[in-house]
Amino acid sequence: AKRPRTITTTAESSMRDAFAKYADCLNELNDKRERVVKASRDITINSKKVIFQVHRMSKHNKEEVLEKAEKDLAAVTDQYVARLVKELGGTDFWKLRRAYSPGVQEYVEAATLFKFCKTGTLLNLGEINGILLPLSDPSLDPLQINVLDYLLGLADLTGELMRMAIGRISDGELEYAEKICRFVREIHRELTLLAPDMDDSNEMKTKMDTMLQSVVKIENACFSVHVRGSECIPLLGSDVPSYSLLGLSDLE
Amino acid sequence: AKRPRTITTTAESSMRDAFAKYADCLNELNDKRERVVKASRDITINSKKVIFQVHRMSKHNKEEVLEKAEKDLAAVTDQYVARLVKELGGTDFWKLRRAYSPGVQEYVEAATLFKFCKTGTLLNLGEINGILLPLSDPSLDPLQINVLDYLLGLADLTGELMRMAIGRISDGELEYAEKICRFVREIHRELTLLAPDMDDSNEMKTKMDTMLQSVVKIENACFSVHVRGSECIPLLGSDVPSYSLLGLSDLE
Amino acid sequence: STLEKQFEDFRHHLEESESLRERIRAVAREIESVTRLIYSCLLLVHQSRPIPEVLEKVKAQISKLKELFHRLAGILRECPGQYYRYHGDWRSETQTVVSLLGFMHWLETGNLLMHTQVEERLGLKTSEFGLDIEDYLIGICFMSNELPRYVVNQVTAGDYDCPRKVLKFLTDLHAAFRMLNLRNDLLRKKFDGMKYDLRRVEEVYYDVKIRGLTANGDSTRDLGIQGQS
Amino acid sequence: STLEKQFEDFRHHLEESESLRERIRAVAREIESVTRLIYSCLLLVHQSRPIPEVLEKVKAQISKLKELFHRLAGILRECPGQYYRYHGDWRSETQTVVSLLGFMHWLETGNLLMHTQVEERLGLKTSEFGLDIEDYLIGICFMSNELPRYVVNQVTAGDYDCPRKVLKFLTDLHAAFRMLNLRNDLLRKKFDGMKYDLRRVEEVYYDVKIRGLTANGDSTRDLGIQGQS
Amino acid sequence: STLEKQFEDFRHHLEESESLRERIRAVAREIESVTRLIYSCLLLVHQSRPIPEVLEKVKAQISKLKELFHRLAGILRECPGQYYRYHGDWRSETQTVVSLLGFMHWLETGNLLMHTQVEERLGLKTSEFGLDIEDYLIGICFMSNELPRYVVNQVTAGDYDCPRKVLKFLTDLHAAFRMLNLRNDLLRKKFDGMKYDLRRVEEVYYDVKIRGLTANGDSTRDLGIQGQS
Amino acid sequence: STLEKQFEDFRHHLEESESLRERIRAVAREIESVTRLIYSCLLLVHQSRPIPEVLEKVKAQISKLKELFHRLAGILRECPGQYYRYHGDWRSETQTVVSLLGFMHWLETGNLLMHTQVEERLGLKTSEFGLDIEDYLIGICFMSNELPRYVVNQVTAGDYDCPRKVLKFLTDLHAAFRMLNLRNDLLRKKFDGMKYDLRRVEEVYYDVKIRGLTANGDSTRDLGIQGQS
Amino acid sequence: STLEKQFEDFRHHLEESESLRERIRAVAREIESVTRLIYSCLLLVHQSRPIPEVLEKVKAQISKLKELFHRLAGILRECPGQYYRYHGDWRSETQTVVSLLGFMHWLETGNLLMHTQVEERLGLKTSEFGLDIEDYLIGICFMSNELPRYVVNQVTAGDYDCPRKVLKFLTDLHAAFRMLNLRNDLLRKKFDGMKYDLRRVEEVYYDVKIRGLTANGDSTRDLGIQGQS
Amino acid sequence: STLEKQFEDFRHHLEESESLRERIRAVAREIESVTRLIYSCLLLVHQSRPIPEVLEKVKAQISKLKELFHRLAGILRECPGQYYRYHGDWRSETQTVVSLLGFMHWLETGNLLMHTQVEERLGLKTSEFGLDIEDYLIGICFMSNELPRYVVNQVTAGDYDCPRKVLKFLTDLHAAFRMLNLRNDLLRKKFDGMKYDLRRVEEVYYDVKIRGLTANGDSTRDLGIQGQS
Ligand SMILES: [Mn+2]
Ligand SMILES: [Mn+2]
Repeated sequence: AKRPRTITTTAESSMRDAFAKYADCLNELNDKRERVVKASRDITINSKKVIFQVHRMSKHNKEEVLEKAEKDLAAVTDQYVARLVKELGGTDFWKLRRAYSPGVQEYVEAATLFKFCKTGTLLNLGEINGILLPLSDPSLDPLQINVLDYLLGLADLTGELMRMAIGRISDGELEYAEKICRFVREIHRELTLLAPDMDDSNEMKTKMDTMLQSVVKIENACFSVHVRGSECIPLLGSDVPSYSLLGLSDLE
Repeated sequence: AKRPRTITTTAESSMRDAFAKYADCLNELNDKRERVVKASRDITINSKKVIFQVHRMSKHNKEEVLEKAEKDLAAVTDQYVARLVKELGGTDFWKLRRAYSPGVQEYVEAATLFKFCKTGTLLNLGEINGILLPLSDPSLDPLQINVLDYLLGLADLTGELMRMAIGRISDGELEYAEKICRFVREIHRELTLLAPDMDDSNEMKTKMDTMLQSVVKIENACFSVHVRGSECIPLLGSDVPSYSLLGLSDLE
Repeated sequence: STLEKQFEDFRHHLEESESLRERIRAVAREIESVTRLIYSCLLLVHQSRPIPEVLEKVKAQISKLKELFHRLAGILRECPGQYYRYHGDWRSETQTVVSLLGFMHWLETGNLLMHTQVEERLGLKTSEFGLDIEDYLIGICFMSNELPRYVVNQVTAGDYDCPRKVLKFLTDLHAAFRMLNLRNDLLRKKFDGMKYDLRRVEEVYYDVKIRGLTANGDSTRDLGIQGQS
Repeated sequence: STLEKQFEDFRHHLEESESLRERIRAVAREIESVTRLIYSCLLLVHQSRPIPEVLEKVKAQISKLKELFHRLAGILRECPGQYYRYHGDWRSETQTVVSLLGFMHWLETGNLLMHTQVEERLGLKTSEFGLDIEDYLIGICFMSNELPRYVVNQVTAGDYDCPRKVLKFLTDLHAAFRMLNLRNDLLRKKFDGMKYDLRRVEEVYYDVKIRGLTANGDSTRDLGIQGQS
Repeated sequence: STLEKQFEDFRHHLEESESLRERIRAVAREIESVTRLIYSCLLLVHQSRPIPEVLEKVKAQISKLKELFHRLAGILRECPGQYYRYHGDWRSETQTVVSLLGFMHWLETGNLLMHTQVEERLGLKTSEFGLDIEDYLIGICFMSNELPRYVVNQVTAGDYDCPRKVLKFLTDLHAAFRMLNLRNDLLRKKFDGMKYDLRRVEEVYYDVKIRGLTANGDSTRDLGIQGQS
Repeated sequence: STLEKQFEDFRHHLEESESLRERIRAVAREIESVTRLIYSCLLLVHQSRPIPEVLEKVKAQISKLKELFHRLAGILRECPGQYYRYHGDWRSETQTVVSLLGFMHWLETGNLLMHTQVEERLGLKTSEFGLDIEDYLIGICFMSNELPRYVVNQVTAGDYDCPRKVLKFLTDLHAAFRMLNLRNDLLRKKFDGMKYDLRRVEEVYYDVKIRGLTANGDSTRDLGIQGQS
Repeated sequence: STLEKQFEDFRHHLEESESLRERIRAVAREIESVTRLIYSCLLLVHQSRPIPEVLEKVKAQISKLKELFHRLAGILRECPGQYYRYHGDWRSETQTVVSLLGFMHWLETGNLLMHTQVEERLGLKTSEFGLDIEDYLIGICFMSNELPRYVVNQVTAGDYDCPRKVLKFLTDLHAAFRMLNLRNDLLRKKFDGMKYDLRRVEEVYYDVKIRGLTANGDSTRDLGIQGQS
Repeated sequence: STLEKQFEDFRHHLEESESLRERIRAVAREIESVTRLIYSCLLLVHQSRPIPEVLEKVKAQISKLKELFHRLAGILRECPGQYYRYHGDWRSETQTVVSLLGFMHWLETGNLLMHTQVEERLGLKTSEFGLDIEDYLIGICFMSNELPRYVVNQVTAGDYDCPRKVLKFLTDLHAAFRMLNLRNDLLRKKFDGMKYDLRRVEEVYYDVKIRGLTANGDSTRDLGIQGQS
């Protein structure tokens, strides 16, 4: 055969050149996506550890537990979030958002949970992004967590706070539980206004349902303590201090 | 407060010791699972690249394309599968199967596709496992791909072979396409017998449906070439060579 | 052909695996059946039947369990390294076994039955067939679910010291669980549930305490939970 | 409070984002409307209307498209770095645009319209608002879907040289696509579809060839469709 | 042809079967309507209306039910051996009937309505159209679901002896069910639900007991559940 | 041609219909936005903010709603007889409106807001644009879902008389709904949910009652539900 | 009470609405039954039975359809302004009716059956009960789905002129539909399907043409397709 | 007590029923296993293996099937009148059996295997254990699904007369099914699928016909479907 196909026309060869370029672009993007996914998974798993650490808090060991949590959280930031920042370096953050969003949400969850337990306040998006700023190469756009991932992380936070509240009541810290209740209600109320405006509101809608359940669980727990504490017991009179209930310090 | 809780009973402290041990076990397992998932993802993405490389084959460049594919496949084996083997090192392979199964299936898909294109035969499970053997630390149980992952990978192979068959017909290699057709039919027939016996037969059931569609697509393509090639054209007589049809060598 | 030969081998392999699984399932069904019997007996403690009497009735069943786990281990010895391949076929039954053994042990001693102790009782210690740690932990969570009910019924029956003891136990258990880092899986869900058990027991403790019902008499005598100040 | 303040800010942000998206969607709808018109015109080539005449009718619309993409770029300039946040709102329309421009270019020149050429025609070149490569590639796949139909109708109308030309083009295009490594996504699915387009064109080429209908000379000149026997 | 002949036969067969099913469904719908009325009446016991008054209002409906089951039996007599073919078309309604009759009987006598008693009341005894045992058991489970609510409302209304009685009944019922070896089906699921009813009633009994609200002052003595007033 | 003429007419028809629908949806979106604001205000009652204060904040929004429904009525007046053609485009928003108005009215008066009252408040009375009855009923069901949470939070805040009042209201409402013969549709499903609200409120009332927390000290006497202040 | 009064009214309202719906559905079921018969007959054209003979058999059924639509109109006259409330209960049957009438008309005349013609044939013209335009259009799309099969079978049976006629008709119909601005709904989806019908008919025309099977006998005269020598 | 007595009886009843079901399922599993073997043999006809050879291989399995159905009938004889109670446990396997027997019969004779013939082959004729008509019909639908693939492969193997014969068969079968008035159930769905099989076979026949590939050279004459050899 004369193999005429080896003599390619200009159009054909320029097409091949162009597609070689496209192939490079796609390969590069896919490889980067893969690295970002991995970084995100690392952030997730380590943020979860921070959350569990915070849950180890009880009436008597608050400082030490939170101190360790703070260190762990800093390690997540410096080690894993920093790697995500490096992997993303310079890309359009929105392009690969689905690849890193789960990790970032979990990080927000961990950071805000820690902050609330430490100070009783909400860690703002601006504050988180302030922490991330030094991680970025100054010559590139710094990675900034977007509002959506922040809010999605916040939605998950309420679930952790619910667990925290139930635990606090068990520990006799009723007022702490009530503080959580107020805080979670506030977040729920604010998110009720925001949720339908979010870019992909379905994911948030599911989380809102779970959140309402969390609020109700906390409220029911507070109700339960309250009615018990208010019970009038004619037999005994009122010499029993009715509100210091449920402290376990006198268990033994 | 007298903080009596710091004086723990024996039972309590032994419980704490035991749970510290449990915590270590769980942490270790989770970390390992995470590493295995990552290794599996790497195998997947690189096996896919091998598959695309094989698809670059055409009538005129078979040797060079397959040579490159062979090298790429060897790289996947030596680099990524070897890492999976290392990460798994010594664990019960079934325990973490769900973490690495996707990668192994894709690897099977790539290896068997390459082998079929090179020799026209099916790469056996024993042969693949033979390739993996040297990757393992001789002191540990070697990683052996199990029958299930092999069969699941084989099921996906038929999809790639369908694409290959359509391409071969376009390239005028009708007999190659018919060879694929026979091969895929054979696999389909064998798997029809095996599929319901597999450990989790639902995953396989879905793949069987897709596989039957692939078989039918190849058969329809062969049918189409056949009826065209057999058409009797009374106007022209039979001086047109009716079976060398569709070769593109004379396009220009 | 080699192709046919290979698939023929696979068929043998899968059929053997299937028959193995069938045998495992048969044993698991028997285990399930025994645990139902045990649970039926243990339920009597909610009706304030004396603990020793209840435990006595149950103990015969334990040796049956041991025997069944022995058979399970025997079957799995036929396919070394595939413990986790078939794990799903007996794990929920095993979790129930753990919860029952744990409950019995607690009724008897007031302490937590350890992982190694479960293995001992089921005769798993020596063989390579062990008890998965997550199964153990989930079983312990199931056990914890039984405690609020027990406390309520004990108080109803006049045992006012019970809440304190259970509360102490559950508080320690909960604290121990908090040492674990869990994934979002069944174990985490079950552990979350333990918080509610703890709260319910506290409420009962409070009810009893606020009425001064713990003050009088040593109700500790007629109970199986001893050795705890 | 700061908490309320923050959420107030978020609300502003989300509302602005929503209104931006609304404006993008409005433009996208207009693009869609223009592409429908263009497509309606281009369909006439299947009825063998002369290509120059058809293209002439279409060209007025191209400047409209350019204008619309200019507006899109303008909107996106308001939110730098968020191109991909809103990408989903115009990408399928853009893919259609690519397929139509590509088809027109091919009708005119017989060549593939390159990525940079599309950007040029839509006036995207200078701004930071570019054409996503995957969108370009998917658009090209859509274009390929139109070719078998075109060939069939051309042959019906007596243009027997058309299959050869299309086959050559499509073979080269397919070979070029094979250079890419794709994920299991829309692009891969569309590319798989291209194989079938190629096969269909080959079949037509074969039909024509086996009947010796390509024999008579330079059908390359009389593009457009004239009287048939 | 034989083919046509065969399908002609099939058509007759399918049409007859369809019309039979339609008639069965019509009766089932009427049964459903009557059970809604009965349930509406029975709900009044939660508002502490006197039981005899409530039952009086309901009784007129029972004869309607009997009449409807008589019609059902009549229809099924037309297709002997096919009871279970159409069973699905009336079984959920029948389960509701069992639950209502069972609840009424319990309100009146404090006892469980037996399977044969249900058949009697529905006039099924003599005919070959009987009450499926699983339907009976599921109906009884539904009845049990109503009890916790009843107890809560009775205590609210000042009837402090109610929990003890209900607890006794439910404990016995639960123990009886435990004798059965249930498959993993609807019945098993419903029975598992009964555990929660039992637990809730235990809790109410606990609440009443710990506050010394049981009828005869010296509440600590008459533990256990003895002869019911 | 007549064919072209016909499709030309259709085009006009479809475009008009589409633009009408677009306008309806725009209003519906605004309604949704207002209801969201109202809802987030009303949530404050769970935090025991004084009802008059909360209602005061909300009232400004009601006139906005009225205005929006006026616009809706205006649009629908353009297409007489087609109320139900576009009904799906605003019905879920309307149901939410009903639930919010109903909740506010109940907070203020303790009574159910009637269908005609809703129409009045939304200014629908005079026009031929009315409130669909099923929408009203579904809205009322949604309102009922809010009550258990409200009761719980009121008791926590020390209002021990609230459960009794809510229970009375919900029992009556539930009984009224029972009069309806509902199909197996959304309304039926929502109504079935009301049962759980009722049960929860009963439980809260029980909790309060058994602890002697009802308003006038001598709680054992005034059992049952009597005339409401 | 007013509450009871209101719900009493609702009950009447819902029951009336339900019974109306039931009657509509009964008619719709009968329409469905008639369309099945008609479709069965029309299928014979695929086996090359003479068209007049086939149409003759069908015509008796048309008057039945007319009668049924008369009854439907009668029912809807009872609830003025609520056509669209119950529309969903008969619309899919009506679409089928349109498709069958349209196919018959096309077989007879080669032309499209107009919207007004459908109304005439169903006797809807005079009453206020009309044929919804979208239902008409969807029905026409269904009709188009039948054409490729018809063409294939006609060619198999030796009618080589059929593809040309059908292609002309379908091209025009498709062009007419293109004038409409469709929303993303069922109609749009069905119309998108028409493209495949068109493509298939083009292919059959191609097959016939390339084999020179149209050459003999100028069947071109008695047809609507001109301008092609 | 009577309660215990009753539940004791229930236990017996449920256990017997369960063991019966277990035995039925064991047989059904064996049937499934045999049908899988048969199916994998029959797949060889797509590879143009000679039909007699293929059928020969299969025939040994048929007697196994017969034996298994004999066992099934034996089990069901133990519980007269409860055929339909356990029907669900073997029906899908039976449908597969029908489809395979039907396909074999058609390969051998070109005719439809009748309902009575299936009963004969499975030895069901004499006993009171028959073949449910819907199972037969569904099985026949499954068989029809195999035909398009068979036709395609036969033509590829050079048997150009096959499409005509299959088309004739399938057209008749489809027409026969059309006589039935099907409910909206599985059978209806499967039958709707048959339409696509018919359409596909028509297309294959068309492809063969238009290329003049039918058996007897002068293909233009014997159009239409005539008597089959
Ligand atoms: Mn979380
Ligand atoms: Mn693949």
